[in-house]
Amino acid sequence: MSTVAEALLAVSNVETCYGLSQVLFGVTLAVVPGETVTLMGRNGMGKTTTVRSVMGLTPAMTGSIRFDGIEIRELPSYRIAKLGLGLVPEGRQVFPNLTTRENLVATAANRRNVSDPWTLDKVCALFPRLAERLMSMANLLSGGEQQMLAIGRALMTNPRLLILDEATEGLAPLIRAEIWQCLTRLKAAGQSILVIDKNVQALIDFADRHYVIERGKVVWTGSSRELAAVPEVQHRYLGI
Amino acid sequence: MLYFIEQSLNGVQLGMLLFLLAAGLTLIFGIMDLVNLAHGSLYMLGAYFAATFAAMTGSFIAGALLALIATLLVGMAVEVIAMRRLYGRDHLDHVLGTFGLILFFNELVRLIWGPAGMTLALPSEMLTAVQVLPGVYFPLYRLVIIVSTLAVALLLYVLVMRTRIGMLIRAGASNREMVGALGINIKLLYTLVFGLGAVLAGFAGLMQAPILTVQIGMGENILILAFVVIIIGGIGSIRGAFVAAMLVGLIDTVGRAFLPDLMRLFLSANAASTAGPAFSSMLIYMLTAGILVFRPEGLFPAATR
Amino acid sequence: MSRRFNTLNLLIAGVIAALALIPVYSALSGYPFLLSLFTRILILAMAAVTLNLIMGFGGMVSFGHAAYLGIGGYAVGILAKEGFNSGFLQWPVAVAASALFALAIGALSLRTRGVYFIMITLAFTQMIYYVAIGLDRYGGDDGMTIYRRSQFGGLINLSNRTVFYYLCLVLLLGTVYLVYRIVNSRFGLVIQGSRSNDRRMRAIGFPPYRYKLVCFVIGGALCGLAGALLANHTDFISPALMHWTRSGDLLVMSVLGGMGSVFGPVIGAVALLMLEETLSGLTEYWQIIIGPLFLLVVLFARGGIAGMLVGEHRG
Amino acid sequence: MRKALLATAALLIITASPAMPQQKTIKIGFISTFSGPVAAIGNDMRNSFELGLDHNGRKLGGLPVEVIYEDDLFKPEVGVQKTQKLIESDKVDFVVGYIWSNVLLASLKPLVDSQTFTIVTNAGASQLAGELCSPFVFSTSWNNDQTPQAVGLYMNQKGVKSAFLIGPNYAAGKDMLEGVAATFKGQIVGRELTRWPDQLDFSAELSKARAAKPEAIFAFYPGGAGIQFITQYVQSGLKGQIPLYTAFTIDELSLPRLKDLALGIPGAQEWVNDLPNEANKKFVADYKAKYKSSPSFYGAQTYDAVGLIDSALKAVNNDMSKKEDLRKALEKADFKSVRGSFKFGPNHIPIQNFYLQDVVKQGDDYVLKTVATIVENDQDKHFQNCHMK
Repeated sequence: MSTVAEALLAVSNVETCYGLSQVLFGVTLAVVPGETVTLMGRNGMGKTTTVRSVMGLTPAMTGSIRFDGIEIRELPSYRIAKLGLGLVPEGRQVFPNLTTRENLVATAANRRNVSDPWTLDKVCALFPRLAERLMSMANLLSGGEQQMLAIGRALMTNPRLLILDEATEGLAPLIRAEIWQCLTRLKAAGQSILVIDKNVQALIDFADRHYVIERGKVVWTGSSRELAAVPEVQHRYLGI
Repeated sequence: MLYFIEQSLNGVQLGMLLFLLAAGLTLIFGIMDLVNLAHGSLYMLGAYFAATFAAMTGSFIAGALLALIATLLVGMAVEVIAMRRLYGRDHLDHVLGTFGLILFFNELVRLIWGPAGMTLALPSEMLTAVQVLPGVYFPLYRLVIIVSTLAVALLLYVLVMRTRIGMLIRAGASNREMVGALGINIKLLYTLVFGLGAVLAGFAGLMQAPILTVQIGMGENILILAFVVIIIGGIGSIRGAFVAAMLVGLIDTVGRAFLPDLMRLFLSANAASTAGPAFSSMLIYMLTAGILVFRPEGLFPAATR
Repeated sequence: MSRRFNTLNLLIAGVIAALALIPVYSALSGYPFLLSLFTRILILAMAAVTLNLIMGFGGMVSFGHAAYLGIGGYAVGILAKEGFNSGFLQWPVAVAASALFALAIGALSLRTRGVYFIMITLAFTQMIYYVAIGLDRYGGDDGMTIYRRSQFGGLINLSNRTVFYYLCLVLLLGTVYLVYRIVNSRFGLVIQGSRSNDRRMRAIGFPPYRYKLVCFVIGGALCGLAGALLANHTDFISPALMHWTRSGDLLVMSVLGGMGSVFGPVIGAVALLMLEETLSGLTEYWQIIIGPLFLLVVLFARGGIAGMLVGEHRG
Repeated sequence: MRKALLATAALLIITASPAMPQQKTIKIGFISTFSGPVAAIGNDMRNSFELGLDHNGRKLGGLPVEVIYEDDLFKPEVGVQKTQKLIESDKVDFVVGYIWSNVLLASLKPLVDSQTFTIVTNAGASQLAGELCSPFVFSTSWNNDQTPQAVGLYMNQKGVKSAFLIGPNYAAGKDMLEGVAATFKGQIVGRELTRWPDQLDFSAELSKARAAKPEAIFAFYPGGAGIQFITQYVQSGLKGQIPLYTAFTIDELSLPRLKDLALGIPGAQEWVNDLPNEANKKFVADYKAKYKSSPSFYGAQTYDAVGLIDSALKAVNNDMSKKEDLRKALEKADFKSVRGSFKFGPNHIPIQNFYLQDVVKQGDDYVLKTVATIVENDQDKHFQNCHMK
């Protein structure tokens, strides 16, 4: 477990409720700059709730969430995003009434004036299929294209940590492979990523460290190699 | 025939005024799903500010600009103090809350400017008629209203369709939470949108001030027409508001001009003059009911929801 | 449970007792204006109760309920002008005309949803408002004086202010009781059911459109009766009876009183109109206080006065 | 439990206002319009009434006076409500005022039913002079169609052959257009009634007038509406082409804002500020001294009401209960009117002269001047259908 000090994102025993029903019962995880971490678990275990708590969409009740050393649990989601968290939400949620180009440009920003910021061309280079669809309305894009658009839109804010919630959910295998390929290229470029997904095998090849969550608590954590060596964890918590 | 053209021009001028009001209303409703009855009060305030500042500075233009700024500030203040708490509530709460605001603003204006009302004198060069076509005279000032409103309509179109603020406004309309999660202060954006709506209403008020007297409650009748326009046009659609505003403006004015003569065929002179204008007003509400029955979401239902 | 209901029932009993004593009090204190003020309160309370049947229980926010006050009033006024002064004819015509108008606009309006419904009811009321303005024979925009109140052949003498007051009180309580019975009948339960979940109601076999329309017509018809009373009270009718701000007042009375309870709007009407009377006595600018008050009621008093007392708010 | 008792108690307290103390003053209820574009008329009437009381030592018939001013907000339904309040709640001895015919007609029933003596200082509804005349209601102004009839006579004298009539669609508006049509010999090529009071945009009607190509236009728009009409009349370029005749539109209240727009537009009136009698000179001079502006006919008619009430009260030495004697005293009307001679017809409507007035520029301010007397001792033509003979 890397020490909390130089972690980019440090979540410690966070509890979150929807109205009266509690979902998270003390989640703790961390992401070190440049590292790719995954958060795995069966449906309804609190994966998306964890993301929503980190992004301030469903504020956590207790516990601490620190990003780059700053406590962000109480901040509104736009202030959290400004600090450098790029969200690719579950269900993609592109803006249907804007064109693809507008989706990318509308919320783009280079708040920490990074030397080589993301531009329209760089995103199109990463996702060539988007290049041809720049002028069409987002709701006319296919599922895969919308997923790429959602990722591109997050990248255009030049985030320090990219969070992908079920980024390959419901996509055809060919498209899914293309997405993994792009993510690998991002990882190679040094982008720190937190991925929430289900296909364990792809994640083992791709990510550095993993957290497994069960009924709102982290029940296992370790490197890819350690995860590969414990099939019973995969079976018991991930239903493989 | 020339007479018909002259009346249609009058109709277009009323349509322009209605568009200014309706654009503000449909923008606020489309983006923030907020029914704002106090929109008429902002129209009234625009007129009062213009009359006051024009008197102070002695120039119509300066008065108008200062009035727009003042209306913007008032609009944003109203959003922060009152409207912000109404988001997400059901429409009955909006209707009642903003109905209370109408009473408040009417009384506030009476307290500040007194009950008598004001007039906004036009600069002397505006006091002539222009021969638009051979034999067709049209007051210059009304042409100024048509032209300036077209300019505002263009500006609004460019703002919403071509600028980043416009993209954010449309994005906010379809997924407010997501815009926030991408680093945009959506609360501030809403204050700006409400302020923009207020400016549009204020502009309509100050443009209409020289033709009508500036008085308390002047916004209320025109407000109902503006609501009719956004309902016919389809809530949230600025294009719909423009088309519907022209439609309503023409029907009301042409109706008011020709119906009394039409009715004179089978009614006495006095009865016709009473029934004529009343019937032309009714025409608009029949049109509204008719359209809503067949297109329950208006002519151009906004695609966002 | 019993403690909370006890409070509201006690307030209802208190209000009814107070209203019953008003004529006595007004005669003793030599202040006749009080009697005509409270007669108007009773009539408008009746209108608010009928609106609450449609809105509070039926979930249909009609922003044009004052149309029926106008139609009821004009029915009495027009018949009086044409020489028919008998109340036995005027009042049934007032109720029937209102019911017909409610049926016509209800059938059309109920095809729309949400804010479109609010706006289309407003549009229809503006339409009948301009019809009234167009009626040159009945005074058009200037309105028309009614020289003889509805005659009931010596049975009830409406010109006697006290008799008229108690008639209004009886009719108000009758309306409240009728609405109470409707709301708690099977028909009422279907209406309330379709308010919360239209699809669910259709799924179990009830056509909510038809039930809602019947409820809309009943509300309109009863309010027509209130319109007839109002015309007799003011001896004068004008299009202003159905101006859209009158519909707004009825909405406020319903919400202020508490939409959840049948008697709520009566409390709302008494509270609002008493407040208006006392405030306008204090300052000429009383609307500066009433305006923001509506906003506060909407923001904080969710259940209205009745709601607060029953503790629905704290529930 | 506690909360319920509290609410009921509060209800009773609100209604427990003190009973009216009976002290000996003359209570006057004054109904006029103090808001909207016509507020200037209401203020002129109030100023003149106060000036009349000042000239009378704030007394009527030797008793101190209490005046309650009520704003009818320009609406008949509000006017009737305020009238009922003055009669039942304030229990006034006299009701004075009423600018608008429609507000007066709406308020007539409560006034007559309660047998309250009323002095109408402007509204000239024909019904008041005819079938609805009442022993308790007196007018110090005129009947609506007397003035336009004078304008019709004047247009005949000027040899106008055809005219287009425009006016607001309410009781007085229709009476005015009827009045001109009654005496005007030429052909009426058009008659337009505009929605009142909210429609102040006359572009449609002015275009129609231009299309009809009449020799003259007659218009009646009181107060702020008059300013709007004349401004738009000039704006549409009609001023040079078709002459305009008016009644009750150009007066001392609208003149300061119309300025040279009003030049060359004649009108008729039963009172003009330069009438050569003592009472008028004192009224106009003191009014200008106190209020820094000149009074209009609305004010003059209201000022006369003070003299009328004072003379009647003195005749019955303030005994309000003798209604019959008070009525006879009011009918005698022996007070010095600003119009010079003043006498009532059997229907309590004055019989008086009508003068032609024109706008003249004196230095840099604009004044109304009496040019000629159009008709003398003119009586309204409705008095036959009044039951009082």
